[in-house]
Amino acid sequence: MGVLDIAKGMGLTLGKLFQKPVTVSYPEERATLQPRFRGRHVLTRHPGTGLEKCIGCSLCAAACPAYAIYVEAAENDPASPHSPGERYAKVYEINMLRCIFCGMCEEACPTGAVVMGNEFEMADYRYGDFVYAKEDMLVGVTGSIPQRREAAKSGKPVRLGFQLDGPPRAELEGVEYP
Amino acid sequence: MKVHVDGVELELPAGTSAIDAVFEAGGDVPYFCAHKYLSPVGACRMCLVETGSPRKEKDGSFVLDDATGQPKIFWFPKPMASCTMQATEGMHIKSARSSEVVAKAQAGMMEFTLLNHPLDCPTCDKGGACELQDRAFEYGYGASRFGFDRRHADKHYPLSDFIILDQERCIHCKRCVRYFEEVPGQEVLDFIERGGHTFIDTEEGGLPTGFQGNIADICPVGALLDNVARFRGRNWEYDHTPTTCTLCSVGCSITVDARNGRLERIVARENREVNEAWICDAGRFGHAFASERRLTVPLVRVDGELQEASWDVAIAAIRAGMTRHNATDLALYLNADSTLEEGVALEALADAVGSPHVDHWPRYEVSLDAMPNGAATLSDVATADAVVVIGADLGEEAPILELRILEMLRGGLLPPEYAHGTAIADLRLVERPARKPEKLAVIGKETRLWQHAGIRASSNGHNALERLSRPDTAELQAALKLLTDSEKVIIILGADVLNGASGSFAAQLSELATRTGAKVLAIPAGANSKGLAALNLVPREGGLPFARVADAPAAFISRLDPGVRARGLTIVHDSHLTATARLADVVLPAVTNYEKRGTTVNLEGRLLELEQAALSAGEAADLIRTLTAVSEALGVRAPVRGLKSAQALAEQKLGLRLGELPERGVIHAFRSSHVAPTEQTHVPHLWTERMQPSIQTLIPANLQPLPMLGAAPVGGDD
Amino acid sequence: MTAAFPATAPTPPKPITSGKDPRFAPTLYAHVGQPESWTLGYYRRHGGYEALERAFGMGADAVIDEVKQSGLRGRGGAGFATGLKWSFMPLNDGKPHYIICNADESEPGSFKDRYLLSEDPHQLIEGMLIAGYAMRASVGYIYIRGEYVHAAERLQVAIDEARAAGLLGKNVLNSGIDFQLHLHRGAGAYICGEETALMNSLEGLRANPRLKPPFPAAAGLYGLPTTINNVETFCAATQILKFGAEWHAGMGTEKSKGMKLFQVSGPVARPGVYELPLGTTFRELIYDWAGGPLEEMKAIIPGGSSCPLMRWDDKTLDTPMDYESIAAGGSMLGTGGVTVIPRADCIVNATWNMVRFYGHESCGKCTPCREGISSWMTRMYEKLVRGHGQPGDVQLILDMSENIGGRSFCALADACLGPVLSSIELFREEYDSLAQLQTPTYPPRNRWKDV
Amino acid sequence: MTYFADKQSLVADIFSRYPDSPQGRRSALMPLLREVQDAEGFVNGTRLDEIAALCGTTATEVRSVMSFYSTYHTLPTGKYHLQVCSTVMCSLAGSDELWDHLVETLDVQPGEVSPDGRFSVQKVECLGSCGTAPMMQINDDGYYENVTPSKCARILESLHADLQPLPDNPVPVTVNAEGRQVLASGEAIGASITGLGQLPPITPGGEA
Repeated sequence: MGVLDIAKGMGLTLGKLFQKPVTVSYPEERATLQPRFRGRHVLTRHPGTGLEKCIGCSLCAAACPAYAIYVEAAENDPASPHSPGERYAKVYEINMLRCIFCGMCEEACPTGAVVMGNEFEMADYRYGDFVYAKEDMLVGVTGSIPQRREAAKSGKPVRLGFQLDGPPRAELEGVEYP
Repeated sequence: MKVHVDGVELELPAGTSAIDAVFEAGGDVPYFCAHKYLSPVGACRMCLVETGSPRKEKDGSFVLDDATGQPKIFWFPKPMASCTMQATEGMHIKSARSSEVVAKAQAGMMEFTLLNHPLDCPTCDKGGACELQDRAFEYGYGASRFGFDRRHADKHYPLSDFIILDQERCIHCKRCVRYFEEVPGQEVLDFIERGGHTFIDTEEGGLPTGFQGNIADICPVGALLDNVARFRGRNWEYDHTPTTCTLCSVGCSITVDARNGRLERIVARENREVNEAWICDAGRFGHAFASERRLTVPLVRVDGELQEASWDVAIAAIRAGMTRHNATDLALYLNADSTLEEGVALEALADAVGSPHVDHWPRYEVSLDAMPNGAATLSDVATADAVVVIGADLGEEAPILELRILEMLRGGLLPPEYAHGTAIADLRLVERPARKPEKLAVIGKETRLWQHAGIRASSNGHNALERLSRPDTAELQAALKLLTDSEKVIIILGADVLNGASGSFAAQLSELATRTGAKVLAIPAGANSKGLAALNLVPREGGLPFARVADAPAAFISRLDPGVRARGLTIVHDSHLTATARLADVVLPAVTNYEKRGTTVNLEGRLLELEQAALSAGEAADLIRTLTAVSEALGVRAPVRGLKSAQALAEQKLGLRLGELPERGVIHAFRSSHVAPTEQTHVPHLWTERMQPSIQTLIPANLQPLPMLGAAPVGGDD
Repeated sequence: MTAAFPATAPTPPKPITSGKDPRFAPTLYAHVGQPESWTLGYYRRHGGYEALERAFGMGADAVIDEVKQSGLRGRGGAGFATGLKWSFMPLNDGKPHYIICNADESEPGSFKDRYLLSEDPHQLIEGMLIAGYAMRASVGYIYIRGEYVHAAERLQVAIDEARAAGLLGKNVLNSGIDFQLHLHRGAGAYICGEETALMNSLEGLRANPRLKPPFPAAAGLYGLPTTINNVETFCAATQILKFGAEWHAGMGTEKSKGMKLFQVSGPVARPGVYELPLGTTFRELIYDWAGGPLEEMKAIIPGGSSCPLMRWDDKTLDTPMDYESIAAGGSMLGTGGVTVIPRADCIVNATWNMVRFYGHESCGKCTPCREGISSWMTRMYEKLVRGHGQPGDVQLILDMSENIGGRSFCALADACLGPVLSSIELFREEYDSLAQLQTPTYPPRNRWKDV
Repeated sequence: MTYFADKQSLVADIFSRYPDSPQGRRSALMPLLREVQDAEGFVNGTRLDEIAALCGTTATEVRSVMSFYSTYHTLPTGKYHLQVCSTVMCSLAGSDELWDHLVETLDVQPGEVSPDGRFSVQKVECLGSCGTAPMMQINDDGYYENVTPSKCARILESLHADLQPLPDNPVPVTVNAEGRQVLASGEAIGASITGLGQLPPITPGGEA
């Protein structure tokens, strides 16, 4: 290794010293995520009809390597259906403590109902609070359970600690992150 | 008979179908329309194979191949359906494993089958256990070249309260239609229209209750589904527990499917000797009680009110209550569907405390085990030359026995057995078989079986047997003639004739059996009455029968609901808060028979095993464990402390082997059975209130209730 | 060999293979169109029921031998040797035997039986009596298609007449033979032409074909020995018993003997039914008898729509119409219903019509026919004809046909492939034009006009 | 009200054609359906039950069999049910145009009845009249063949006046009264059946 090489290395180091730092002071500042980041699941709806895409088929639960998903199906009332067709998910729960965010559920879903979103701030105090039900994941719900609890208490809207580098992925139909 | 399958030579009995030959050789052929217990029709065309046979010259020698000197094989120019083809001596068969033509034919046929089949596997209850799904994966192209809209039809078409039809999913295998025509003998379902418009429907205003649920089992796709289990879970999510049904004394093999501690579905399991592949609707759909309103903790009466308590508190309450009684005054009663092991445990406790008040219910007060000509089995019934049914309502007492009798009427052909199991295509079975009603005589009240019987005689009570012995009408004379003239005859006795029957009845029957050479099949009153009667579980000297439970000084009542309490301490062991339980001092939670391990004895004397399904039942316990607790309260050492010791004791008492029984059970000849007066009559009643699901618990509140179960479907209607 | 016809000539006479042969006389169709030809009186005046008396005199086995020697083959389309078929019936098994006349003439292009039934019903009744006698059957059924109302009425009258005259019922003509004959009307299903489907239909069931074996001769109608023949076959049997096996064998070619009713339809001068010896050429039938085509032709369907098409050329026109020669030409004699297709008609459209027919008539029992033909093939043709074709479509039809042909339960699916495969083979360019350019080579034209 | 209650002799006649067995009883199904349809124009649910009872089967089976065949109707048809053959031979002779003409001028679609209750139409498959195409059948009365535009107009006109013309059943006569076949050129050719050497009847015991 010659002197020249050392100088080259030192030069690079020196250059970095004067660049804008990559780290941000999260949570005061919002972190920037790539759209492909896999965070908390979102249950999407059909854009036109507003019906849930989930048909309660349990394939996500079958694909889940961590056994984090529990689905119970029921029959739609033809007069006011939850989803197109006969079947919908009466109970849809994901245990976020078990979830390893691998995205297999998303792969397995035949209707594109469960999509991994970008939210990741789910730290909480009790085991039971990590079980996210349908009403915690349906599109339109912003924030995790603790964030929404916090927001409700303070009377302010949910503040997400991240922003996206671009719009949300196309699969996340109807999802908007402030 | 030597047959070559994919180059493997094997020896087969004459009459084997080509498809069985392939399975026997360890190969595989896809099929949809063939079914082990239905006639072959060759409609789905999936089981195509290439076949060739040697030909004989006029002098009887084989035509030889010039090149090899071996008999020359003449191949059929086109693939043949193996389910309708008989294998013949020297035949060569090529399945998809060794023939490109067959592989292509099967893949092409799969493409056609899938042309109009909707791809709604995710919402289909059959998904994951679907023959079409599996076969499409194994034999299909994986893609369709069909560029048009699929056929659209009614996807939500209830054929009855229990069975829902999705007309789009039907692949026209005709199994359901053939089932109704060939097995229960009811022409209630058929194809309508023809060609590509064909669909199945009924014009009878719903399917008849009795055996309709079986069509959900045999449907190779999700066209016919169990409405009670609709959307309750996916097939891979269920815990499948193979066990034995104890609603009646037939003891059908079933699989109990549970999910999250709830019993969601029961399906039939094959047992060639007992139920073949069929179970009755009560056994299939009447499981609601196992998951509804269960007692999960003991209850103890405090200040006149039943309050939840721990087992310890309950034991203490029993101990306190028994201070006012002698241990010998405690009457012990159990339901006759309890297992042999439970019966042994109860008998041992009764012996230990010296109580004469022991009984099981329901039972009759006559023992018919020692009849001449030996005991009749269900297969005997199916292959008999004539059957005389006396005083039985089989729909309420032993529904599957009815199917075995109908099997007898259509020829009594038991499917042959191979190493791979029962024949897949039994070529001796024919579509729309002609039945021989003259082989069946029915004496008693009018039941569903009447329409199939050539000889019918109205009769009441147990004098029917006397009247048959000395016939006073033309019908009875014909019935007696049938008994006398036929080679293999079976007399079947039911509740109407067995209630109140005594020793003289047995003598009379024995005389008739000797005279006619008939075997006797008496339908026991309870699912395991036959086994429990072999134990000494009847009132001893001075003991009170179950009918007089109200006179007992104190009583322990296991899963019986007399609706009254004993004079003193009343302990009820039940899975639900029954009327009797509401009157009790201490209520101990019991498990249902779906959650037990043990052995039951069916009407033939066949030992059949029960397995424990994964149902959540809180602190509920079976009778053996409960009796251990009761023993503790009584201050005696429990003579039986678990399943193993119960089995050891039973083996010692009855001279049989329990545990590790083969799947289809073992026939055991019981040497003796104990009888005593019952002081009440037994009215067989298969469907009970608790077997109906209470709609509110199944359907979310925001749904209109489905027209699921209206009036209790008692018995059958045809 | 009968005494009346000793084999005297050292060299047998040349067989008759042309309707114009001076030795050839029409027999089956000889009385069709004559006044009152359907009455017993007319029939009796013209030698009716003499063949039956002769049959009674010969004995049942001799009748079967006579039919065997005549070389008669089934005229319903398959061409199976009739005498052999009759000899399959078990003898003296103590069970009732049945004979059935297949008068469910539904093959598009065939209309011969209809005239035999309505104009000369006694010829059929006599044939069935002879066959019933030969096969020890005491009951016969005529399964006539439901739409032949006129023929059914005439036939019923004829049966009643025959019964009144002692020709049907107990002790026919004092011979000691009992024979009952009943008419059973169908209700519109082509598949009833298949013999096992016909038996199902006669038993009041859906007309699905049955499994074979057992064959009808072993277990047919009501599970008893049964033989089914076409109307023309029974009528030919009458003539054979009347004029002798040798006379019948003296017509036709080596393996196809006797006369046959040929039907001509399509734009020819004189469409109709012509009785000609087997081995007559298409040219003779179409030009000499039917008066020749009225416009330029491109294809011939030789024997009802399930027979593959043949190209309209000299080779085809000079093909003798017998089972073997037409088979060598790539088609089948079938029912002898010859249809000519004009050049100016789109062959894909015409084939679509035939495919739609088979799709409509599929019984729905087996998968390849129900899904392949009834569902898929008809829609594929519709797509082509309606101008939505895509380049791979013709190949796809060929591929799919491979999965249908020889895979179905009965022959209906294969029958449908006859016109499909042959029309693709002969007129591929018309298919390609629709598949690739979405335009027919021959556009639709108005063919409905006053002549 | 039952249909067959006062027609016992007819029912007995139909049953007499078939064996006296459950299978034979079943054979009467199609003739009985035909009777009802001829009388009432269609077969309704009550009649299905009645026929099922007569044949010893169920209404499901009767409906199944009935729906298999194309000439039974479950819905009422018009007074004149026009059935147009649409198979290839008729189609080559213009039956498609004939069909379009009927549907247009009568303003009725398959499955419907025209407002005046007179007409219903049905496309049927080959009726065996290929040599006299195009053709149509009216009700169950018979064939109307060679239905050219002018003939069609005449038939419709008569039907509108409720004067149904008699069905024509033209027979292609190719053999003359002498029994000789006639060529297209008009020349009678070949031999006649009357000249054929008829075999003498065989007397029993004689040499056969």
